[in-house]
Amino acid sequence: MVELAIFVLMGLSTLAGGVTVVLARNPVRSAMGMLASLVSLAVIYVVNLAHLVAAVQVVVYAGAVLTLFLFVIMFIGVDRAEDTSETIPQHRKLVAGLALVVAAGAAVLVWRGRFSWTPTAPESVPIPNGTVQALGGELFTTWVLGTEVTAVLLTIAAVGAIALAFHRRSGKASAEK
Amino acid sequence: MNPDVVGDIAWAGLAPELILVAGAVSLLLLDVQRKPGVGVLWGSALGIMVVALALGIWQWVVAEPSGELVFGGMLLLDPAAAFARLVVLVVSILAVSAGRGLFAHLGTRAAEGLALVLLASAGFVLMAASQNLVMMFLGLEMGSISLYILAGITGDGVRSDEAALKYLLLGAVASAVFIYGAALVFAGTGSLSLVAIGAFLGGYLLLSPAVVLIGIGLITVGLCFKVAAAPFHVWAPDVYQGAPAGIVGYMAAVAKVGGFAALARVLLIGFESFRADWAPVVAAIAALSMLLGAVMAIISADIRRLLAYSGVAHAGYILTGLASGSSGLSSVWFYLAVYAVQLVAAFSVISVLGGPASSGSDLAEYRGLYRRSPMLAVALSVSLLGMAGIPLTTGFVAKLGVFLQAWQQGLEWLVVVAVLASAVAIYLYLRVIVTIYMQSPVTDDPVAYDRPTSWSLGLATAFTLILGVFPQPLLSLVESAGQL
Amino acid sequence: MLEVTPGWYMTLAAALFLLGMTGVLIRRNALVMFMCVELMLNAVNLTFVAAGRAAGVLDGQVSVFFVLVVAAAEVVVGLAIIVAIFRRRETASVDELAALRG
Amino acid sequence: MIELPAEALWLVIALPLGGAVLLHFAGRLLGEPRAGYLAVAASLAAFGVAAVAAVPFFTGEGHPAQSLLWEWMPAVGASFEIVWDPLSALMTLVVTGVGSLIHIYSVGYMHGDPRFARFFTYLNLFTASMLILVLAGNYAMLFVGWELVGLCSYLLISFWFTRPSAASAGKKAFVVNRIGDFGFLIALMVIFSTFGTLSYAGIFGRAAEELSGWAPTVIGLMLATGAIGKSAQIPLYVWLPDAMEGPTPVSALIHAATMVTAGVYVIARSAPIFEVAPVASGVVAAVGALTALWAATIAMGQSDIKRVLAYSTISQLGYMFLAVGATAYVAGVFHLMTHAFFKALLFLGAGSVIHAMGGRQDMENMGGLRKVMPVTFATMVVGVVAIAGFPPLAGFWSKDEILSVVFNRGGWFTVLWLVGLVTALMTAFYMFRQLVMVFLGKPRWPEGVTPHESPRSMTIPLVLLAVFSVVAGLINTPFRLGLEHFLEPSFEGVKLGHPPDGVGLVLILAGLSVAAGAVGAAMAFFVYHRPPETWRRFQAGFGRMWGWWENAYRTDDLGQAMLVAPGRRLAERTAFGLDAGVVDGAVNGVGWLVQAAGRRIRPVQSGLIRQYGLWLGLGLVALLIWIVVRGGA
Amino acid sequence: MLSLLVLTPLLGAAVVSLVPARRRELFLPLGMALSVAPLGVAGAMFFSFEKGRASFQMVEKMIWWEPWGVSWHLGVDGISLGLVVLTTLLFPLSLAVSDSITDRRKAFVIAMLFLETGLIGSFLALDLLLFFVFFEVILVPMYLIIGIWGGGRRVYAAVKFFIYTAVGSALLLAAIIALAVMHSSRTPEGALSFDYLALLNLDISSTAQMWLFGAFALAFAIKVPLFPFHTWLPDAHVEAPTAGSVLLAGVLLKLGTYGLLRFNLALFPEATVSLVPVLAVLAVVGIIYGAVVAIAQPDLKKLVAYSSVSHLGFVVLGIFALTSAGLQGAVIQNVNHGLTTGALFLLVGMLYDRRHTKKIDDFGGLAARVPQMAGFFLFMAFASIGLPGLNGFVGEFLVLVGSFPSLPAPTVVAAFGVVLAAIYMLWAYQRVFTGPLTNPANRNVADLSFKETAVLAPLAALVLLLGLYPAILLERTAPSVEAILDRIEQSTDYQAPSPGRLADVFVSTSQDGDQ
Repeated sequence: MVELAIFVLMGLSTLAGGVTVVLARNPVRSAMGMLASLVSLAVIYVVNLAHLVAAVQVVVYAGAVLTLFLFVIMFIGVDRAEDTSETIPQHRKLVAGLALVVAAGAAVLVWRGRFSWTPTAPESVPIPNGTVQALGGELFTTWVLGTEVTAVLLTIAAVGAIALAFHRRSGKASAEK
Repeated sequence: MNPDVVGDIAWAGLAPELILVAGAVSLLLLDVQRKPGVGVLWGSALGIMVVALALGIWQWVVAEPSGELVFGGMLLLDPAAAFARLVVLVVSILAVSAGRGLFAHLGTRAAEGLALVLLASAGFVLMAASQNLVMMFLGLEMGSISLYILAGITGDGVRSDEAALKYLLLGAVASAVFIYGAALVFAGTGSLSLVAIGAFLGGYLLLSPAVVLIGIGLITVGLCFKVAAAPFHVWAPDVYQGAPAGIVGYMAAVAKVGGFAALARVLLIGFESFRADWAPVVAAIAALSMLLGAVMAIISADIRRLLAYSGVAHAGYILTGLASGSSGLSSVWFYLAVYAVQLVAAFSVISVLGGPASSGSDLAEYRGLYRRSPMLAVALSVSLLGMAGIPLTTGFVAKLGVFLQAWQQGLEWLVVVAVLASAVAIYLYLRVIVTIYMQSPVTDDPVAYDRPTSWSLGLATAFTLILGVFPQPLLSLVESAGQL
Repeated sequence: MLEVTPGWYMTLAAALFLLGMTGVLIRRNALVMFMCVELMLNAVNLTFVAAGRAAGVLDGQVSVFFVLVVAAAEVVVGLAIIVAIFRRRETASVDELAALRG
Repeated sequence: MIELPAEALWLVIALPLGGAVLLHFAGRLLGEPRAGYLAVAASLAAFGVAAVAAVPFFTGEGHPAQSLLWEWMPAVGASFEIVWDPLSALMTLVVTGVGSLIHIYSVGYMHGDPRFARFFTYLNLFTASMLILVLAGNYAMLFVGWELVGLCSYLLISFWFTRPSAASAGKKAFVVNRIGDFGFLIALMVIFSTFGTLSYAGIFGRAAEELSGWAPTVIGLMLATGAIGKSAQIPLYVWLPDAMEGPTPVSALIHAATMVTAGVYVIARSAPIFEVAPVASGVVAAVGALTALWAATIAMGQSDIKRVLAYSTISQLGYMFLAVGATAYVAGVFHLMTHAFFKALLFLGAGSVIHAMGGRQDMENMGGLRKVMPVTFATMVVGVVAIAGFPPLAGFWSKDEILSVVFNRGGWFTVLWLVGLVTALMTAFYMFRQLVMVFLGKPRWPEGVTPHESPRSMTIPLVLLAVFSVVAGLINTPFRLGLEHFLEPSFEGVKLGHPPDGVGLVLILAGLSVAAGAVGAAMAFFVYHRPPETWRRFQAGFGRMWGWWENAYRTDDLGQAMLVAPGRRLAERTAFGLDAGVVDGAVNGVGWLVQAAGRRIRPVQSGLIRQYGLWLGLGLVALLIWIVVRGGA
Repeated sequence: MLSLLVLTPLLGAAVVSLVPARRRELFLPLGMALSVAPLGVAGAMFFSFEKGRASFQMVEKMIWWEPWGVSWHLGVDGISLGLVVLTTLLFPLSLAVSDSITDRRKAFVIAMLFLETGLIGSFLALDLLLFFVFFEVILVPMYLIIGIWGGGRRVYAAVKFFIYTAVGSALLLAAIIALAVMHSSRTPEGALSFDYLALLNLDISSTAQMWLFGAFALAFAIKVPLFPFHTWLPDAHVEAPTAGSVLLAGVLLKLGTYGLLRFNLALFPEATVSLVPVLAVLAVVGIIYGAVVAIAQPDLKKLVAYSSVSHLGFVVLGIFALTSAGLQGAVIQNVNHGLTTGALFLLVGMLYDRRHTKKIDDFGGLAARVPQMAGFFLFMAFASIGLPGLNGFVGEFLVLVGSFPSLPAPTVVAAFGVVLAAIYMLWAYQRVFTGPLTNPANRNVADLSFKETAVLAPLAALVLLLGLYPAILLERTAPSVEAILDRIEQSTDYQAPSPGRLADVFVSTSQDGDQ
């Protein structure tokens, strides 16, 4: 009962946020929309017993990533309304058609109950509780390699950011050499 | 599986990649500590890769990859993975040794560039080795993101930026598609491990496999994007054209190796029991890629776009081998190996001619190349003839293997399409050869290139020709790599 | 009284994914496009969580971490590129980046 | 008396052939006149050998003999084998005999020509080829000779190749002959597929029983086609008049005495086949008669001394065809022989006249040559009388035999006989016309021409030939059929056509033909022994007809308009329209299509990221729909 | 021995590549010397060839690409013998007349030697894949020879040549693969095999035979070239340098007819028998069409090129006549055409070197200036017209007389080609060599040099020899040809008409006439 209410509310706000992201003519608005959907998703995670994930969602996404977005938006100063009129001929129509087809297809699948799957956990199986301890155990045993790789990934990101964003100066430097 | 203590993890199985990563990091540190000359960095990077290769060979020969699951079942170190590793490393070595000019051009960012190359190689090897969808995704991203950066790294030119952004944006979408597919499969089967998935799907009869099917579809699309198979290839020509010449060959080659290795794993281990469902799709993609690639390549005036489209066509040939199931795997490996080498060689020539950081190389610049530098002309034309599949080059052996497999698996129509497409494709390679040999050069000044480049080109050419006549060693190699 | 099955969540996720996809296709501001990609990834995460819950394993939730990190990494690099481009030519509209074609 | 085995007969061919080869390589060194002498020697030697080998047949104890030289194309039963029987012996003697004389004559005639040696090379080669033809024991080998003589005639007609007319005449001759050979080839195909061999020995014996249905007719007609080409019969005679572009000895040897009679020889040789192919024989006879008349009319209108002879040759060949067509093979061969003598004589005479007139051939500008060149005149008279068929000269006997045989066949052959008779009249007319115009009357020579008798080397052959023209007829008279007995072995099992029995009828027929000849001769004499105005009036009497005759019925223009021009147009259309346009166009069209397709697809690569995304999306959705629907979900 | 034969030119190429490129004057002599070696080997092979044996001789076999059962399998029989010798003969000659090649001689010589290896190899290969490898690899050097050292539109011609042939061979490859797979599915051990002898024992369903025959036939028809696939030929010939044309006409085209004979007939007897009409008609059309088009050509080289189309039509006709005589004719005509047309192209090339034009109208009356050249030209012209006593006749005659029993109507039409041949050849000769010498440019044309005579003389000698004593070749080819014919007769209900039975045809027609 409660879950249903939460699902409906949060689901709607998630989608609403998403729609804002897509349609808002001002990037900042989009960011805000995104914030909305992120947070609502976090709530949904909680409902699904993914506590840590929910937390991380709020901290990392809403905290770090989105801030980064906003920072860049401000930095390059496009925080003004852009015209969203389509310039590529027929583009919107095609996209809309595409979206409709997918939606319809999904609807049909859902309606015919095809969008479900076999391995539903029998009642006996305890619904996994995404506590820090549980997840940590997973992350550092089975998934240790993944964890390592994430480190590498972040390194790459950092290196990339440096390499790409510094190139003005160093580009000149190399030109002077 | 599921070791409780980090201690008893089989690190050895991953030695080459660890070397690469460690090497990359140490390169960066070295760069930060005391700025060494490009030569030092380049040389040490090369050294690192050679060591990695040595370890990889050691893996192959001594440790004999028996296909055990390691790292909590994340990786499946089987011959295929080991072979992919060898190919990736060889390609990287060839590319880097020919690409010194590029890193010299990068100046202070040489270290970053080299590090990224090392990391990308490691990433794609991981991708090829992993049998867990999420792990695969991580490897994929580790490689791809590095490539995105490399595409835009010179940053002196609108086109490279554009290339980088295109690659990144579309790549991100494709990755999202891929991982969404993984999520759906996970939903459908309750597992992320391909082996388990395969066992599950083999065991159960899903009454409503829609979720799994869509998952398969999404994963296939995601990977087809990475290997630039039609109709998911649109990014390739632009990126190949815009990215710095010195790195394009590497980008294209490793991405294809990793992508196809992953594709093979997913389809043949994970979804073997759904073969009836995906095989026709793959075959269709293959046919479309071969035809579209050939046709588009014919009309492109920029040699890089031309090679990009031909790459699309080659993706089609490889998919043909894939469509013919696990028996076709060895031919796929052979094809990948030889094509990767040809690709790198061709782009090395391009980067020598257009300058390592250049974006775009008009075919007109190649007029009379033979007169300006016979060595480059021969190297380029040999790899082109190889791609065209002229006998006595590895290209022909590769095509033959693929076709044989496909025909044996009852894909006659696909083979016919393939041979016709290759006949058409010959024309575009001839176009280049015509310009190289039969037109008078724009300038007569000879082309300068350093010794390593000539070594790498020489190696690649020899590889293409010698293995084209006596492919036996490589054939027996892929023979074992072909077993799942 | 109907009870919320994971299917519901997945449907929601699918909708979100589609939304994000559409956004990528119709917005020409690179930043917003990235946000849309983030939406898609969030849809993936939702799917993982719901599916993991249904399957009774933690893998789903674990995966979310990795997806998240990847997303972050992509964003960092992407934003770097966007900044670089913006420095060069005062725009974040991808439509103006069509020099490479044919 | 030496016995010469048939095995040695290859010498007959080898001698002139060797001469040719020797002259080809050493001709320049030998130079004039030694080259000529060598050629003459070779030819004479061949004659000698042949004569010796032929003796047994004269004495009557000779038997036909075969000798295999070497296997050529076993798969089609083609081999180089020589058959030596009276017929080939006779032909050999004629060829080598007349040939030698003409060789001798040429030594004088070709005096001073820069390519003197080359001429004799060809002449010897021709002799050899002709001998291959007549000695062949096998249709394949026969065809070799058949084509080689064609080659030589080509070479000799266009001997003075710097003259465009000569060059094209040579080509014309060869091509027209080829059309005949086309038929000949088909004949050989049918023969082979019927008998499984091409060797006379394997064919003639079995012809009677094994040939059935249409086969013999087809073979006969096709052989006849070949013969028509070679022997210049309607409609393929057009090449012969042009062939007069060649040096006169050539005209005498090839286009009068020997080569052109090859057709007759082949038909006579193939008698066993024609035996069972009456239709074919009938056609041959009809063609012969028609040609005889047709050519004779043209001959009357000619004023070029050599063209008259050319058409008369065609006409005489028509007689021979008439004969062999009427199965009077002996008569045919007989006329062939006599004709060889007197026609060679006439040509050589004409040649000597032309020589004297400094190369002029137009009879209008001659006349009164009797005094300046008596020998030539005398011999020419003999020749003319002979061909006009006055007894007791050669022409009379042979022609008369032909006519009487034809008459004896009765039925529609009577018509042919009538035609022959008329032709006889015309023959006499145009020959005497020529004689009178050239030798009698007042000189009408152009300025600066001082005729003179020709040198010894030219007159001696004339005299000898004249002698033959007188006596040759006597070997086969109704009173003593020597030739027929002589040739018997060659025509075993062949029912020969014969003159009517009963001396009375024979005499009547003879009388008729002689009378015809007399009338013709008289007309010619009375008209043309008068000043030119008289001729004009006379000719005007024939109205437009004469014009047709003068222009040889304008067949050349006709051929040009009907065949050559359209043919060339057709070829050009095919080459530049069909081939370059359609066939090749299709090929290039495919290539163009591929590129066009590429250009149509190109806009997809708009460079716009969002559009690329759209393509990805489309592909994705399409794929999903397919896989899901197919997956039955 | 055969491997040696195949590899000698390759070694030669290696030797040449060692010579520094600046020693330009060395290359042609060196190349000639090196290409004489294979000629010697071929000669040895020819005379050590055992007459009266149908099976392959001097066979050599080594595993090559083990997993697919591809083997280095060489052997020679009557069908390939003549062609191999012809190939080895033409190479030194065409190198001898390549003085006009001034640019990149080294590359030229190397390309030539590669070409030789490829050609010899494809005639000797007894493994279908090996054959295909050679067959395809030939394209590259030939393409370079045309494209680099050719005339004005050389690139167009070269590319057209390459693509056109490649398209054909693409399907050929598919068909070969199909055969190999068939072998693996039909044999117990299920191994792939491309071995010719092994594939001969395969029993293939008649429908499959149709498809495979089609694929093979297309590839070879393009190579021959058979109407309507011939249009690459004139372009290639006109643009190619003399050596290129000589080898193209002399040898490359023979690959087509050779392939038809060796593979189509032997491997797909049923299809052959049922498709005879198609190919016979195409061949005949080609004979007439080629001749007619040749008549109108203003370019001497093009004329000879089209004459090749016509002549090879005879070969194809002979092949599909499926009679002993026809097949023998085809085999020997292959060689003959190589000699005569090769020589004609040599002569045209010599003319071109002197006058730098191939337009017939630019010549005229040359015989007065260059009697020797005119003589050779006329000789060869008559040889190709099919004058008895010269080789051309032997082939044509065998083909015609041999084909008539099985294909009367087409053969009769084909025979008319003989007339047309006389027309275009003699007309060309007339316009080039006879008549008054009008064009002043022709005034000072030099006659054949000693070397040129030395190049032409052996060809002329062979033309004469084969014309008068073809047995030297026939007695070696006949058994193999018979073998193929037997094979067809055994595996189908076809019976080659034994001569002497044709009269029935006429009898029957006459009876039909009666009814």
